[in-house]
Amino acid sequence: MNYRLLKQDINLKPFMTMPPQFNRKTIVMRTDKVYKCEIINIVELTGLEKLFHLKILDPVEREIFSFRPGQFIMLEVPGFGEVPISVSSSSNNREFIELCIRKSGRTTNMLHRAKKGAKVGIRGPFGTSFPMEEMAGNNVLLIAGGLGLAPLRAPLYWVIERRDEYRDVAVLYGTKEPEQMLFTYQYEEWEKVNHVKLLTIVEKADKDWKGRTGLITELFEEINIDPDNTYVIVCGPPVMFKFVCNHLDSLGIPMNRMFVSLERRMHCGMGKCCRCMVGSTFTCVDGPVFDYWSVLNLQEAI
Amino acid sequence: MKYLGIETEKVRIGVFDFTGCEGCELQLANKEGTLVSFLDLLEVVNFREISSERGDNYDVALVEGAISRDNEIERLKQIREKAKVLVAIGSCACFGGVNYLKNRFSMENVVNEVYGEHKVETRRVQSIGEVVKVDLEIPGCPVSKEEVERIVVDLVTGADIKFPKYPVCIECRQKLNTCVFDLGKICLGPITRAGCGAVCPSSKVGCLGCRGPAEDANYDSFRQIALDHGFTAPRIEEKLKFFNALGAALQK
Amino acid sequence: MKVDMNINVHHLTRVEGHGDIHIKVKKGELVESRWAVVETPRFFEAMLRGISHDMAPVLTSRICGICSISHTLTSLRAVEKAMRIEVPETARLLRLLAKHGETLQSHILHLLFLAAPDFFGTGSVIPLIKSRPEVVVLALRLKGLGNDICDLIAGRTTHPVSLVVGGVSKAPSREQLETLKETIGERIQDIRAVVGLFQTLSMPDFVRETEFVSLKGSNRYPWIGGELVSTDGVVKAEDDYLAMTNEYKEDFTTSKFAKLSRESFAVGALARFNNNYNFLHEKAKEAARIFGLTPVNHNPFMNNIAQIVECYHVMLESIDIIDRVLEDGCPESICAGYEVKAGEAIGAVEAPRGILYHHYDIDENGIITKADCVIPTTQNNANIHHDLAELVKQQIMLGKSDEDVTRLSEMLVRAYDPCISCSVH
Amino acid sequence: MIYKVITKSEFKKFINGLIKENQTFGPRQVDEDINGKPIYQFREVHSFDEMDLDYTVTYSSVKNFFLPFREILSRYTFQGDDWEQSLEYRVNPRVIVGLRPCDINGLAILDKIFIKGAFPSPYYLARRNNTFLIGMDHEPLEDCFCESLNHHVVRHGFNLFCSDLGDRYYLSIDSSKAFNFLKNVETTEPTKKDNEKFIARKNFIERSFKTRVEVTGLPSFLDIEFKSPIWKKWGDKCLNCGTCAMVCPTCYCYGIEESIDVSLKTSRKERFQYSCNIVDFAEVAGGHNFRPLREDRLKYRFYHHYRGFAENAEEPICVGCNRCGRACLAGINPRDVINDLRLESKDELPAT
Repeated sequence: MNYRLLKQDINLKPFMTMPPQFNRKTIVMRTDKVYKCEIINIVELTGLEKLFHLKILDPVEREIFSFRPGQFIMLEVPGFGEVPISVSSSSNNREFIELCIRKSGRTTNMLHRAKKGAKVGIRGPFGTSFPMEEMAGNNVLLIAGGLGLAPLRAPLYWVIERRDEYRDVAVLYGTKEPEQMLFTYQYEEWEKVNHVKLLTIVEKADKDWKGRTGLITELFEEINIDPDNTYVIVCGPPVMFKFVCNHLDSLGIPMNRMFVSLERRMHCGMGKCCRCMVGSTFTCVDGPVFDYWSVLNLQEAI
Repeated sequence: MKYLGIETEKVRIGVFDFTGCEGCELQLANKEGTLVSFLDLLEVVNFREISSERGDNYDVALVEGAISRDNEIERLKQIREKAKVLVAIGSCACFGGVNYLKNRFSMENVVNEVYGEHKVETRRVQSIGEVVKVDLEIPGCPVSKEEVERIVVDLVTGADIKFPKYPVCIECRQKLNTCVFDLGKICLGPITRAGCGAVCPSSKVGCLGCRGPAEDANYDSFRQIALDHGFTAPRIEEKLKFFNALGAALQK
Repeated sequence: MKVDMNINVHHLTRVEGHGDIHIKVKKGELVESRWAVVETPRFFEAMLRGISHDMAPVLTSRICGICSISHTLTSLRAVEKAMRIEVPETARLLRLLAKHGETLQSHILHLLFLAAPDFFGTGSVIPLIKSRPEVVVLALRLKGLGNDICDLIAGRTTHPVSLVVGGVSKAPSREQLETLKETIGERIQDIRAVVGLFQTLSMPDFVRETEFVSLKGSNRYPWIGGELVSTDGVVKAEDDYLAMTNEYKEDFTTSKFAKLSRESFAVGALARFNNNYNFLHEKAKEAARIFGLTPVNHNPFMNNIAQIVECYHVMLESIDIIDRVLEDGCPESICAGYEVKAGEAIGAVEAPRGILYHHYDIDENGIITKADCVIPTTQNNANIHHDLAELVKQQIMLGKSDEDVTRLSEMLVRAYDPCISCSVH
Repeated sequence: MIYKVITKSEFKKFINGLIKENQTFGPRQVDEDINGKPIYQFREVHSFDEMDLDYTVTYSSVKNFFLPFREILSRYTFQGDDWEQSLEYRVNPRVIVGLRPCDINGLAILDKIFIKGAFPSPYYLARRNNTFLIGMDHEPLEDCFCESLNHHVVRHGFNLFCSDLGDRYYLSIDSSKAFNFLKNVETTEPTKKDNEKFIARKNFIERSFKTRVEVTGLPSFLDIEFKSPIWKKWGDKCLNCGTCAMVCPTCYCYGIEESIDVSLKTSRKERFQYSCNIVDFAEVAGGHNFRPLREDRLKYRFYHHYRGFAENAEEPICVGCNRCGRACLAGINPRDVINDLRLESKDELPAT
């Protein structure tokens, strides 16, 4: 007779040897395994932000990876850390993903020094997404402040690629200063080719700025909003979306048709570490996309 | 290492000491298991305690000790001019350290006590930061080699340098130590910045706060707790002021 | 014959602290030779005033970054003598073990990191990593062992934490001690290799007769407490240290000087060896004989060799100490309780660089009212100073160049393994 | 569940058998506090006699056997401008003896989060699957309040559970492994009398609780009291030192950090146990802190513990062991804080 405990090795289970599929949340996977990517292009947007094009190297992993607008990935820079970044590209693009990244911390500072051809890792996608199908047949209003345009780019691509399915599409975009405007090289295409109404505004103009000056809510005066047929997505700092959503509420748009993307510190992306908790809710699993009604019901969200 | 397309370069360092015991410098030669790799990250341009090489072309100056003489101020200013990054290492450099205990008395009194009739020049002790601009402070009496290694790796790779903001208690509990207060001794762990691996409480000796205050340290509550445990106010103050690391924060 | 010479070494390298060498020779005559300590005084005696007795060991350990365990133990001895505290035997043994760890790491640091580059013609140990890797490996392993001993017993090597008034605050476990003993056993071959290495190097041939002062062993090689003795036959009680040190002040140096029967005396490994040869472990004596080192030896460069002999000795003695602690069964409580009382006492301990004294007056509240510390390097300074003059005179006679004299003078000072910040505590 | 009865001498034989073959941990006295009270921790043991099975309570919980305070999640090896990732979930089997019902219930709560929730953790699972747990009942201490949370009894989550019947143990066997191991020693089927004694013992323990915390309706109550001034009162005392979270059997909030080794050849990605009480827990990269005040952070821990989060079906995750209360230097404990909140809300009610 024996008292020896035999080692139970979970490595031997078949799903532990396959590439992890992050859209299946309930099986034990190698959730810390990253998909290795190559930075195939770097676009300098502003002094602080760069757009990175990442191509997943392994063809099987590239095949598995798909995301919905609003979802984020965890971007791993081996040795320096991992950060949550919302995907800025079209979900139809299966060749590479685009990430717009601001330099603000250990990991992103390193990333900004990286050269084309460098290899980084991603895990994901994680989190909830915008209800794009539900919005079909309606007007779509996208409102962004500052870096908030980055997560709005994915739903915008979605709408543009299915332009017939949506009615009026408008983007309201405001920043503090003109030089902080992101993706300016695309504005003309959005307006002329894709029939998107684009209004921009800055809080503080410089000598070259010829557009509007003021707060983002001033843009509301320039568009007609039909409260019964409009879906809104708002991205930006909490003060901004609180202000904007209250205004939309006064126009009669139901709160469950306004969507925001919350930003919190995340360490795991998988509903474990609790760093991203808002009240009793995980931003990473139950968010980052919430309708405004849910946000109002979260303790300490705004 | 040529990672992310970034070529890493050795850090050219100079190591300098002022009023102190040189124990922190000595830590640089410790942790023998990784010492060869550690030295490989550096180009030692000037390090009097272990090397006869004396150059001026250093990027990073590690400065140990406090300032307590006029000629030290001059030497420090020269180093500041040459160094791109000036790092204060150890509690003496960061806060004045135990040397600050001298400042309780008049300098005349101090000189008389030790040298009698012989006049020796000395001045009130100052930390490095009180004399020149300091770019980075690595606290500890002595500094922890693990932390120094981590920081040097960050310097070489060009990554942002981070220190723990939490107090020693976390590290102490993680070692499954018995709380030093439960053993009937006073411990500054709850208000002191972690990063030392709770070395003192792990030996059942109270923390003396050599690493300076943890972020948002709750002094009022701590004082009350120490009084409630039966320690007298002078005894508590003696501990709080020992390295001048918390003392500096208390005065602010 | 070389006529004029002007040597100024500002901030001598590869020693602890700041010291300068000045030599001036005119027309073949030595005009001036000086060993000047320019280290900043820290006034520890003043700092100690008004400090609680149990903080004195913590404070004084900060006198030195290399021999902080010695300072702690000296301070503890003074406090415990003043308050008549009986330290449990196991705690005594563990303290001695920590002491041996310090001696080993300090001696190895000096021999292989600081002094060895002189013999291999490099500026520091760093080039040796590539050119003489076998030497560096020895250095790292033995110094690592010394540090491991200190870390285990004292909590850490620099500024120990678990050596407290009454005993030791935390005892190592049986398993830890058994592992340590095994490791020391394995490293004996490394110290043999160091002996082998130094056999290939030649110590400069220089003799200047002097007096050697150390603790006096009664039944074993002395480290902590006991009578004071000199090779000139002086024997004094521990409490009578002032009559042994006779400190005085010279203008050109911030450190004090000291003398006994002659113009200067020496302390340190060679002094301990000269006074206590009989108590050395047989194997250590054997190592000494290989180098022709016998008592009383008057070549200061042989202090290096005496250090090797002591390393051998402390490693072997450490194994004996661990055996005794294990026999005692690792008792739980190794820290005596005590009542605070007034008192005055002197503690004397053999630090790696020589005999160290702390003298405290403590009031009835346990507060230090007066303190005096006499550091080994302070006692050696005058001897270094006079050796320097003699060495330069001999070198001029041999017609040596400036470079040679400079190099040899530096080596001479290093041979004393001075701890300068200590000496200007 | 299968029940058996074993004499204490046979039990000792059984445990020594396990110790001989497996790495084993059990309650050991590690210190004595200033008042002469023994302090226990789960430590490695090499024989039955090293354990103190009549111990009161361990200072820290067993949590760190499953969620180590620091754990490597993956390693990267660098070569040129490329790297390779490696992951490892292998752990050696071990035995832990002497867990109290609240300890086991704490693990059951962690199971919900780390195995049954979204993205089950392979690291936790490997440790859980490879640990053989032997539980033991005990008489509650003055300040235990596990009964208030219904965690004084345990129904699953262990391999073997022992109820003390004086000279014998009444064994609840919840795994085939335990059942097979017990074939090595002599056990008997429980008699009717054994069953009666077993029930009497349970009732006796239940009656012995001296501390009660009213937890009915606590989740919604905490939502309502989110802005209560009581939090400032306790927040002012709080040292934000994280001690409570470290000793707690269920606090699992963590952080992840990466570091490159001195050789620059490899790096580690590590998970480290953290606490929502710590100043930078909710700080984001730009420097903004979502919980800047001590009271915000203290409140948050209570909110998590007694309201529960979505991952855990919004149930309290506290098991009532009061380790946090005992360890807190500032004297903050769940009973007093919750009572304070309840009293305060009573005061606010209009007089009827």
